[in-house]
This record gives sequence, structure tokens and C-alpha cells, in this order.
Amino acid sequence: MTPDLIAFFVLALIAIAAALGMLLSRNAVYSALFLVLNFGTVAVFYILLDAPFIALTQVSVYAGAIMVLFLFVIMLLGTETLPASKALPWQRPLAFILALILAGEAGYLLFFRNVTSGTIPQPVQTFGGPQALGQALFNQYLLPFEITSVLLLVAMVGAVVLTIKKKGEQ
Amino acid sequence: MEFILQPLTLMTFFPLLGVLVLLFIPSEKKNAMRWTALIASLITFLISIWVLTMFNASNPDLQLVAKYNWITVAGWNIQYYLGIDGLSILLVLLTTFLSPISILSTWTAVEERVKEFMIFFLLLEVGMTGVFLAQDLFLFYVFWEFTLVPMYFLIGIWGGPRRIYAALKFFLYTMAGSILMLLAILWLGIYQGTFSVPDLITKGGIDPHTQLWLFIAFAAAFAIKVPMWPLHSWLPDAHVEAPTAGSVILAGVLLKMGTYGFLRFNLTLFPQAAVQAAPVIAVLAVIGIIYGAAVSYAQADIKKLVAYSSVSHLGFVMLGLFALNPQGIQGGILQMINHGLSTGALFLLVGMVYEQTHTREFKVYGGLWKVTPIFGTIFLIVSLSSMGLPGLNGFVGEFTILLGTFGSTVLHSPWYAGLAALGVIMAAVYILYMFQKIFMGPEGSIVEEVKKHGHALRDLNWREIVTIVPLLIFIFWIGLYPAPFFHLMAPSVDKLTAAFQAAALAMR
Amino acid sequence: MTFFYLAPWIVFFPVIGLLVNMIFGGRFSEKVIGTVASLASGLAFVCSVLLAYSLTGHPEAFRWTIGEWIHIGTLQLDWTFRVDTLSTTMMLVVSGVGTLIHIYAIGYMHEDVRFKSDLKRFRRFFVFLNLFIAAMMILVGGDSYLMLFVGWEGVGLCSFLLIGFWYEMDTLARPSWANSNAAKKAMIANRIGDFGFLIASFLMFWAFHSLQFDQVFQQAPAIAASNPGLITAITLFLLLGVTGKSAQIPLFVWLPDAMAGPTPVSALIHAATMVTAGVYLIARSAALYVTVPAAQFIVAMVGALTAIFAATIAVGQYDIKKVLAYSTISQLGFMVAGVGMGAFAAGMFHLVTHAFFKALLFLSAGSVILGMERGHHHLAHHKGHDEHGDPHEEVFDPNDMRNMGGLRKTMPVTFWVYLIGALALAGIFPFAGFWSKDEILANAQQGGFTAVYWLLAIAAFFTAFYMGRQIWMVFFGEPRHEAAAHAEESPKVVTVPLMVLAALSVVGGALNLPGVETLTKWLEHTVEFIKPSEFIMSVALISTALALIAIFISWLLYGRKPLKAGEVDPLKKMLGPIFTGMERRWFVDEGYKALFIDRYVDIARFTADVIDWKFWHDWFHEKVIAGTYNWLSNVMLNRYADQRGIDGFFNGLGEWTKNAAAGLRRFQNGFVRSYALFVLIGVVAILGYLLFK
Amino acid sequence: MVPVSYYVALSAILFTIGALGVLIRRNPLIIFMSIELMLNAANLAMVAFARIYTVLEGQIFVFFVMTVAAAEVAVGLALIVAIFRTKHSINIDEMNSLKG
Repeated sequence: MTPDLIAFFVLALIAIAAALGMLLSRNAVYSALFLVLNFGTVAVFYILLDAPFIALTQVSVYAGAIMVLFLFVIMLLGTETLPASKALPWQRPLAFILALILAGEAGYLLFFRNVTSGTIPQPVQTFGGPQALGQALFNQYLLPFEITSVLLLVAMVGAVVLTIKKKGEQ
Repeated sequence: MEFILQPLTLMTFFPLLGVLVLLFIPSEKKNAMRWTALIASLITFLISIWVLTMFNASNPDLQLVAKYNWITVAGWNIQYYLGIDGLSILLVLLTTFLSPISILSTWTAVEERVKEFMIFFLLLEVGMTGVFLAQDLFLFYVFWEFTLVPMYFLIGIWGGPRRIYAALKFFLYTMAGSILMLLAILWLGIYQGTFSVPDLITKGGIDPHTQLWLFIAFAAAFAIKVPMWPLHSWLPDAHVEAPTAGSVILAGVLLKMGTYGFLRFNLTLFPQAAVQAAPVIAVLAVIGIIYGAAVSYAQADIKKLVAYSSVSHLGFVMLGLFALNPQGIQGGILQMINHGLSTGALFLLVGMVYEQTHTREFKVYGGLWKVTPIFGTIFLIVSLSSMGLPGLNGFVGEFTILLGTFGSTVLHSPWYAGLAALGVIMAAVYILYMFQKIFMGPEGSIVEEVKKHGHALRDLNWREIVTIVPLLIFIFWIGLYPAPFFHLMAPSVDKLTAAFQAAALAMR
Repeated sequence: MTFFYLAPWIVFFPVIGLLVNMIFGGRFSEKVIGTVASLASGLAFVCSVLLAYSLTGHPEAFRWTIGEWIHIGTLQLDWTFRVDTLSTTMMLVVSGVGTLIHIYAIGYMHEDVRFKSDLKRFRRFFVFLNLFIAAMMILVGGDSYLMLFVGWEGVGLCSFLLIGFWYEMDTLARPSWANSNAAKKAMIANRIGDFGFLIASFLMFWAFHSLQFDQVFQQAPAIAASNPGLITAITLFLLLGVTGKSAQIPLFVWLPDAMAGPTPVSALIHAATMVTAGVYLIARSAALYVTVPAAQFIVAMVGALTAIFAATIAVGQYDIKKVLAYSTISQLGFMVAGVGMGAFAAGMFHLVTHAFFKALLFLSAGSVILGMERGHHHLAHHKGHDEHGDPHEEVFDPNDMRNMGGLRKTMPVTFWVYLIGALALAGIFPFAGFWSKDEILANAQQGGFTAVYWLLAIAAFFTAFYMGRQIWMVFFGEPRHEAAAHAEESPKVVTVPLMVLAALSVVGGALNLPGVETLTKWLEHTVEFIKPSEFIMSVALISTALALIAIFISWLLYGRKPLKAGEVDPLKKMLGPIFTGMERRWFVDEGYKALFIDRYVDIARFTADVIDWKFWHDWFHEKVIAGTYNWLSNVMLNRYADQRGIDGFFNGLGEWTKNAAAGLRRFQNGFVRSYALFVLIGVVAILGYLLFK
Repeated sequence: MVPVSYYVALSAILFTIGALGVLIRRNPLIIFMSIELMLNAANLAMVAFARIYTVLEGQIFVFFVMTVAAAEVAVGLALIVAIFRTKHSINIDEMNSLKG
């Protein structure tokens, strides 16, 4: 057990625990906070995987912006908890069974098909740094990059249109 | 980028930009929509002026060509092929010119579903421009059918009380004719190996018998659209039920698609068949002239009168085209423009008064000249233009057509022109009848009727004057100095008639 | 020094005048509007004078092109003005008489009872008058048949507009369709003539390959030699045009109705200028007519028959303007007969003098009508206050000669000028009409047109008779209506033009005195076929004698024992039904209505309602096309083919689909979560398949 | 050095938890969070694969996924707010008007 591995397992446990916490919390605010924790740990994994730029983006965009937005909406609507429902009685057990099958399939794929065997070459120093990513984004992937900007604009307009209050409505 | 910057492509599809903008305008901002549509069509008009400046009038061939392969499956070679020449340039200009005017005329007339109206209208403009520019038969057919849809909705949604019936009738009649044309187009594509019109012309070599069948198939589509007697029975319904702007475009441009089709396809692709069929077409045209004029006179509804007068006027156009000599064809093309201007203006004016009175029955009108002097004077000028008074546009067209027909070596008889000239007298009868019943005589009951509803009958306002004055300018211009118009079309028409001389020689 | 460059200005000035009045007229007073219009016409007259002056030193035709018009292949038409002796003669008449009438109209329109100080109407009147001058100038100044035709139809339009000037009322200011009907009738009758003109121009173009005067005339002799029928056809179709515009048989019926227009219009358009356009056309086409004597004979006969036919009708009229209208038709018959016989100078001469004296007569008649109206108005004001609100309760026709009488005393100036005009018209020595009418008669006798000669001579007899009758009835005797007793003389602006015209009617004969023949020599430069006419004493004596006898008879009947109010016309007592025929215009209008107009309306109605709508639109479309389609789809297919085979199969398929859908429908429960569940099932299944395949 | 396959396994676990969240929770906000979790899991796998094959495209793709996720959250939350305004509830089980 290398310190590396120990750190990984600790962090992995925290991530899974946080995910389960999000899943099981009754209160949506707790869910959101658990999710922030999960995102944080995932960001650490990114650093370990030589993706520092993505890691920082993860923290600022997901853990920062998106989750704050979630919290805003939760507070705004004030419906942190929901009453129990009688609808779809077979939904829950079926979901658990399916989830188990899915996890099983994934495990089978990983550990019996051996998809990731072999030595992993050490990447160059700058791999995953902002400079390398920037080079790729602004040269090879310029058009998709520009399209994302349009996408964001459309999303923004869409959000405004959906939530705007028309004159005369209360 | 290169594709869209072709002048002709840009002109054809520019209204789509207006459609795009319209989609984003909230539906309660009606004025913004009207302005958007107006500006889009005005810019299209400016583009067409730009095209005109680039157009070389002394060149008889296609110009500013935009040509790309479109569908090249299974040995078919369908092209995106736009081009303009002397036969089409005036009609294109007419289309882009009438569109903003029609939009302006709907300013207060259309209050419901403004966005949809404007979108359909701009789509219609795309289709019409495309029809006049397409040089590939398949592309032409696509544009041709495409114009049906917006017009169907324009009549069917914003029309009068029997709009559904009229819209359906319009659609079905036109479709029925087009199907035969589609068959002929497919025949040409399969057996001649190309859909491109210039290629088909240079290739030639269809034997006269087949030519005649193909001619008839094309003629079926176009004759219904024109409409030639006796296929006109959809026209009064469509015109009476259509909203004003729809009538203007229907009379001004859509009917011209039929005559243009004869000119562009029937005459150029099947010259021998055209020579053979000319007497038959001419007889139908003459009957149409006289029949239309007689029937117009007996109408009790103003719009119906104008609608039937179109049958008469387009009879003149057809007669001129099938005189197959320069005078006849040039007169025919000019008369297409004239009819678009005069009858378009008449529909506009009728629409303007209808907007206030909500009736078009002659019997309630009378003496309006005193109440609305500007309206009366403009109506008079337009009526006279429609009647063919010398010095106004209608005369130049009618005279050259009749002159050409009279001396046509293909028709070879003065009787066609002689009988058609009776139409000139009959035009005076129904036009003067119309003018008299609306504007002269004692004040009609409608004046009091309108007063009862609060407002007195008003004269034209500034917007309406702005709508109609451009038409008046052209009415006078063509009447007094038609030379620029003839210059634009002369080389192409000469080229066309030279082909007929060859065809006539070949038949001997 | 020549002024030929002024040629287009004869049109431009009136156009500028009408534009000024149209655009700025709203701010002008009556006087200013009238002055602008008169000035425009006057400047055109000045131009015409300068053009005529230029021609004295340069008698060949001068052509001035201002722009291209229609150029297609061999068809080459331009906007070209032609200044030659014939066209300037017409220009002088049109603008000269026109200007006088403009001035007269300023006074007349103000006085008209129907006017009621409506400034817009006043302006509109002068705009139309200027438009007329412009169109008439195009007609006479054009260098091709087609440009002539532009003016030809243009004056027709002005005629329509001005006849229908009071479009909402009749001559007695009652609401009515009468005036607009008259206007429409005039235009349509003219259009029938124009049809002839158009056909003639087509024939001409394909024979000569040109419509330009010089080119046509040059080729005429050659073509007449090879194909005389063609030229005959051209000339006869032109004649149809002439009968429309110059109101000859058979298209004359519109002119009497045209009297519905204001009196200055009757004088200018329907007496002096527009209606003579036909005469001008024949004179202009002299080169064509002289090549085909048969056509010449027909033209002369049409003219002569019209002259006598209209003259007989004039005898039986009571409306002062109607008498003059039929007289105009009759005199136009003289001119047409004259130019038809090849006596172009004589025809044109009569045209000019007739313009003077007939304009004079009409304008004086207008003055009489105004006087009567003033009298009537005066009366209505003095007659008690109860009917003050409606002075027209009793229908009073100021045009009716039976209401007049004795006006000699109340309207002396009008009387004298009227008398001059009447004598000129009757052809009494030495007034203008004597010389010109005599020249036509002399030519008829000399040229061997005996029938024409006698017809015209008898027509001249009738002319003198009905003018005598009119003078006695209007100006002599006792007033037959109180309005006539209270009639007042017209103001200066009305009477001064009358005096000018009267002077011209007296001395107009000097234009072409026998032996001097100024006009003939002047026209010779243009019309090469003018025969030098001689003065034949016997003809002059016979016609003068006939005129004097006629006047004597009219004195016997109307002057010696003046008509009393309500008394029947003495001629009616003598002639009975013949007089009724004259009075009712020989029932020509009724005949035309029954034969042509009603038939056309019937045919149009029948075509529109029955053939087009009931049969073609409703029956054919609904029953045949739509009905057959429905029948095929419903009855045939549904009952036989469909229900057995295809239907069975498709019904089964339909049932199955329906049942399957009902089962599957349960999955569509609307809960997003369960949809997601199904998605996951799919994911698991696909993944499983990929793993274990 | 941690075997990269572990990361992939972790990603699979997180993804399953996310999927479960979508299926069993009725609060649309939590469903949304679960979706975000699934996206994150996918991102993690992608970064891991990028590390295995030392190609940058994996990370680039993650970058785009984040952008799309941001856009999706913006629109999605707006939709929830709009729905709440009209129905005064965000219970996902009450939104079954598309029932067949």
C-alpha cells in the first residue's frame, strides 16, 4: 500500500459516501452540500490524473457556479422536502435491481476484460496544463469552441425567456 | 460563403433572413413585425436593383449565373442553377417591387396573426423570385410548387368568408396542372439526360410529335396558372376571398408565373410545337379577352370585376407571346409588367376602400369622388391605365401586342388582332362602368352607412399614398418612356424569335 | 429667325399650368387658378404664333424629336413634334379659341348654379381644361399616327371628364346618374371609333412598315397601285375613327348628350376643337385618300348624310344647347364631306371659321343660360320666404327655349353677338360661314359630287331655318317665363371673349377669300393635293337664296306671331309625326339601345351569370370535377373494391394496431421517472449485449 | 502510482449512484444533481482514459461537457422555476399530463 493508494482509497470512499449522501438526504440543501463535497474530491482525482486545468475548472464551474445556482433555486422555491408519494410503487425496487446489474456489468468489464492493462507511459511535463489545452482549443477545436459560446448564449436567452414575468401576470 | 454571396442567390433567399428575425419577435409586437417584413422586402428590392446594375442589357444570354450540383444520384444531374436574362429580369424586379408595396398595404388590414402572415409572405417572395430565376427544370418545379403553400395559407387564413373553399380550389387546380408538367420534366430529364434549360435548348432534337405532347403537358400547368380560358374558374374565387395583399401578389406576380412559364419553357424548349400550337393558343387567348371583358361588365362585386378583367388582360399577354415575333413577345412581356402594376394597384385601391366600408357591392357606392377626391383621382388614373389609355402603361403593351399579332407570320391572319381589338372597346365599357358606379353619380348609401359607425369615409392617408405612388410613377413612366424596359428585353427576345424562324423553316 | 425649338412647349405649357394648379391650387383663389390656366393656354398660343411665323420663311415641315418611345424591330416610334402649315393651323385654332374660352370660363364657372363656391371643383375644371389643351396639341402636333392617337384618346378622356364634370347631378342640379352616363357614352362611342383607328394603324404598319407620316405618304402611291384594296381598307377604318371623334353617322349619338358638360366645355371641346380632330385626320391623311376615289366618295357621303340628318333633328329641339349640338354635327358633316371630296383647303377653312362662330354661339348660349338662371334666382328670392330653403322646388330648365323669349331687351350684348354667330352659321354674306360653306359647296359641284352637293345645300337650308327659329324664340317676342323677364346681362369677363369671337366670325372669311386664297396657299406646303377652288357665282347665289328663304319661313312661323307660354310649336301643328321624329332624334338612341346596348348587357349578363357562374363555375366545377372525384372515391372504391378485399385486410391491420396501442399505452404513463427507468433498462440491456455477445 | 483502472471503477460506481438518484428521487432538483453526478462520473472516466493513452482530446471533451452541463443547468433550473410558478409544486410525480 503506497501512500498514493491510501490517499486514493480515502478520497474514493469520501466521494462515494458523499454521492450516497446526496442520494439519500431528505433535505435538498443537504444533497447539494454533499454534491459539492463529491465534486471537490473528484477535482483532486483530476489533479492526480495530470489534469490540473480541468481540476480547477471543476472547482470553479461545478462546485462554485453550478452548485450555487442549485442552492439559489432550492432557497427560492422553498421546497426542501417533499411529502411521500404513492405513485409508481415498483419504481424503487426495479431501480435498485437495475443499478446493481449496471454496477456488476461495469465491474465485470473492468476487472475481467482487463481493458486497462499494460504500462502507462509517463506524459510530458506540460500535459493537461492550461497552455496545452489552450493550444488545442484555439487551433484544432476552434469551431466547436465558438459554437459552445453560442450554446451558452442561447441557454442564457432561454433561461431569461422562461423565467421572465410578462406584463399583467402576477 | 461564396454560395450565399452570389447576387441571385442572395436576392432569392434574403427574405428568409426576415423570416428568421420574425421568429424571434414576440407575437404582440405587431408593428415590429410589419417593419421587419417591410425592411426585409425593401432590402431584397435593393438587391434586385444591384442585380439590375450588374445586368448587361446587350447580352442575350443568361447572366450572373449561380450553378452548383445539387442532386447527382443514379445518373441524374439536378443542379442548383440560377440565371437571369432579358426574359426574366423585369419580372424579377416586378416581384421584388410589389412585395414591399403589398406588405405596406397590410399595415392596418391584417391585425390577426401578423407574424404568420408576414412569414408566409416572405416565403412566398422567395418562391416567386426562385421561379423566375431557376434555370434547372427540377429546381424550377420545386420553387413553382413552393409558392403554392404560402399562398394557400394566405387565402385560407386571412381570406374572406369562403376562404377555405377558395384556397383549396386554388391549390388543387394548380396542383393538377403541375403534375402533368412534372411528368414532362421527368421525361426530359430521363431521355435528354439533363434538367438544365440551356443544355436542353442546345441539345434540341426532340421529334415534333413528342414535342407536341411535352408542350401540352407544360402548357397544362401554365394555362391553369395564367389562367387561360376556360381554366379560369378558380381565379374569381381566389381573388374575391384573398386578402388585399394576397390579391395584389396573386394578380401581380403569381399569374405571371404562368405566362412566364410559356415564354421560358414552352417557347424555348419546343419551338416547333409552339409554332404548331400557336393558332390554338391564340384562339383561346382571343376568346379569353372577349369573354373576360364581357363577364367583367356584368359583375356586382368590384373585386370580382377586377378579377375577371385579369382573364381579359392575360389573354392579351398570351396572344402577344404566341404571335412569335419581336413586337408581340416584347409587348407580351411588357404587358405582364403592366398588368402587375395596374391590376395590382386596382386591388390595392379596392382593398383600401373595403377596409373602411366592408362591402364591395357596386349598388351601395356612388359619388365617392366628391367625398374622397385623391382616392378618386388615383383610382381614375389606374383604371385608365388598365383600360389602355395612350400615355399610360397599358397602351404601350396592348398596342405592341396587337400590332405584333396582326402581322404575325405564324398566326397568319388579321382576325386574331381584329377580334382582340374589340377587347379594347369592351375594356372601356367595364372600366368606365366601374369608375362611374363608384365615383360618379349621386352619393351612394355607403357614405351614410359608414358615418353611422362613427367615422366618416376618409380620403387616403399618407401610408396609403406612399403605397400607391410608386405604382403610379411606373404607370406613367412605362406609358411615356418605355424605352429602357424594351432595351432590357430586346436582345433576349431577338434571340428567341431567331429560334422560331429556324423552327418555322425546319417545318417547311 | 425661326422658333421651331418651341414646338414641344405647346404641350409643356398647358402641362405646367395643370401641374401648378393641381399641386398649389389648394391655396389659390378662383381668380389665380383661372389666370394660371389661361396663361398656360395663352403661352401655348404665343408659341403657336411663333411657330407659324417661323414657317413663313421655311415652309417645309419641321420635325423636333424629344425622346424615344417604342422601338421594337422595324417599329420605330418617337415622341416627335411636327411643325408644318397644317398642324400650326390647328394649333392656332386650338390654343387661340381655347384661351378665349379659358377666360370666359373664369366668369362662367363662378356663375354656374351648381358651383356653390366649391374651390376644388373650380380648380379641377381648369386642370381638365389645360389637360385638354395639352392632349389636343399632342394630337395636332404629332409626327406619327400613333402619337396622333395619343392625343386622340387623350382628348377623349378630357371629354369624358368634362362631360361628367357635374357627375353627381343632372343639368338641373338634381342628383342623377345622367351626366356620368353621358360621359361614359361619349367615351365608349369614341372607343368604338378608336378601334377603327387601331386597325387602320395595324394595316398601315404592316403595309408601310412605319407609322410616321412622311414615310407612309411616300410609299402610298406605289402601294395603292399594287394593292388598292389595302389602302381602301386603311382609309375606311380611319373613317370609323373619324365618325367616332367627329360625331358622324353612325356614331354621332354621343355628342348631343355631351351637352351635359359645362357650356365652356361644349364650346371648346364639343364644337370648336376636339370634334374637328376627325377632319384634321382626313386632311392629314390626304395622301392616302386621294389614291382611292371610292373611299373618298364614301367619306363625302357619310359627311353629307350626317349634315342633313343632324340638321333635321336640330329643327325639332327645344334645348338651346341641343340645337347647337345637332348643328355642330351637321357642320362637321360639311367639313367631313369637304375633306372627303378632296377639298382639303375648303374643309379646313370651314373648320377654322366654324371654330369661331360655333364657339361664339355656345358661349353666348351659356351667357343666355346664366342670364336665365340669374332671373330665376332673383325670382326665387323675391317670391316669399316659405320656399327659401328650396328654390328649385319647381323644376325650371334654363336651357329650354320655351321658357325664353324677349331676351333682346334684357341681354343686348349677348343678343348681338348671338345674332352674328347665327348669321355666320347660316351662311349669310359676308360673314365667315358664307365663304367657307360656299367653298365646300362649290367644290362639291365642281368635283362631280352632285348628290353630295344637293344634300349639303338642303342641309344649309335647314341650318338657316333652325338658327332663325332659335333667334326668334329666344330673343324676340314676349318672355314666356318670369325668369326670362328678369334675366340679366352677363359680366365683362364673359362678354369680352364673346365680342372677340364675334369679330372673328365677321372677318374670318378673309382667311381664304376667293382669288386671294391665303389658307389654301398656306396649306399647300403640307397637303400637296389641294385643288385650287374657284368661286362659282351660281352656287353662292343658290345657297344664299336658300338661307334667306329659310330665315323668311322661320320668321313666318316664329317671328311674325311669337310663341306664347305653353303654346305648341307651330311646326308641330303643321308636320305632326314628322316633327315628333325630329324632336325625338328619329329614335336613333332608342334604336341603338334596343339593338346594341341592351343586347350587349344581356349577353354580358348571360355569359357572366349563366355560362360562367352557373354552368362553368358551379356546375362544371362542383358537379363534374368535384362530383366525379367524390363518386369515384366514395361509391366505386368504397363499395366494391374496398369493402371486400383491401378493406378487410386494412381493417384487420387497423384493429391489430389499435389493440397493440392500447397495450403499449400503459407505458406512456406520463411519469418522467419511469421513462428514465426504461432508458436505464435499455442501457443495461445494450451493455449486457455488448459484453456477453 | 494508482492503477488508472481504479479511477474508472470509481467512475462506474458514481455513475450508478447517479442513475439510481434519477430513478428513485421525486424532487427534480435532486434529480438534476444526480444528472450532474453522472456527468461528473463520465468526466472522470474520460480524464482517466486521457491519462492512459496520453491524448489531450479526453480533457478537451471534458471541457466541452462542462460547458454543456452549465448550459443545461441554466435552462433546466429555469424550467423548474417556470413550472413551479404555474403548478405551485415541483413534485415530479405530479407532472404526468403527457400521459397516453
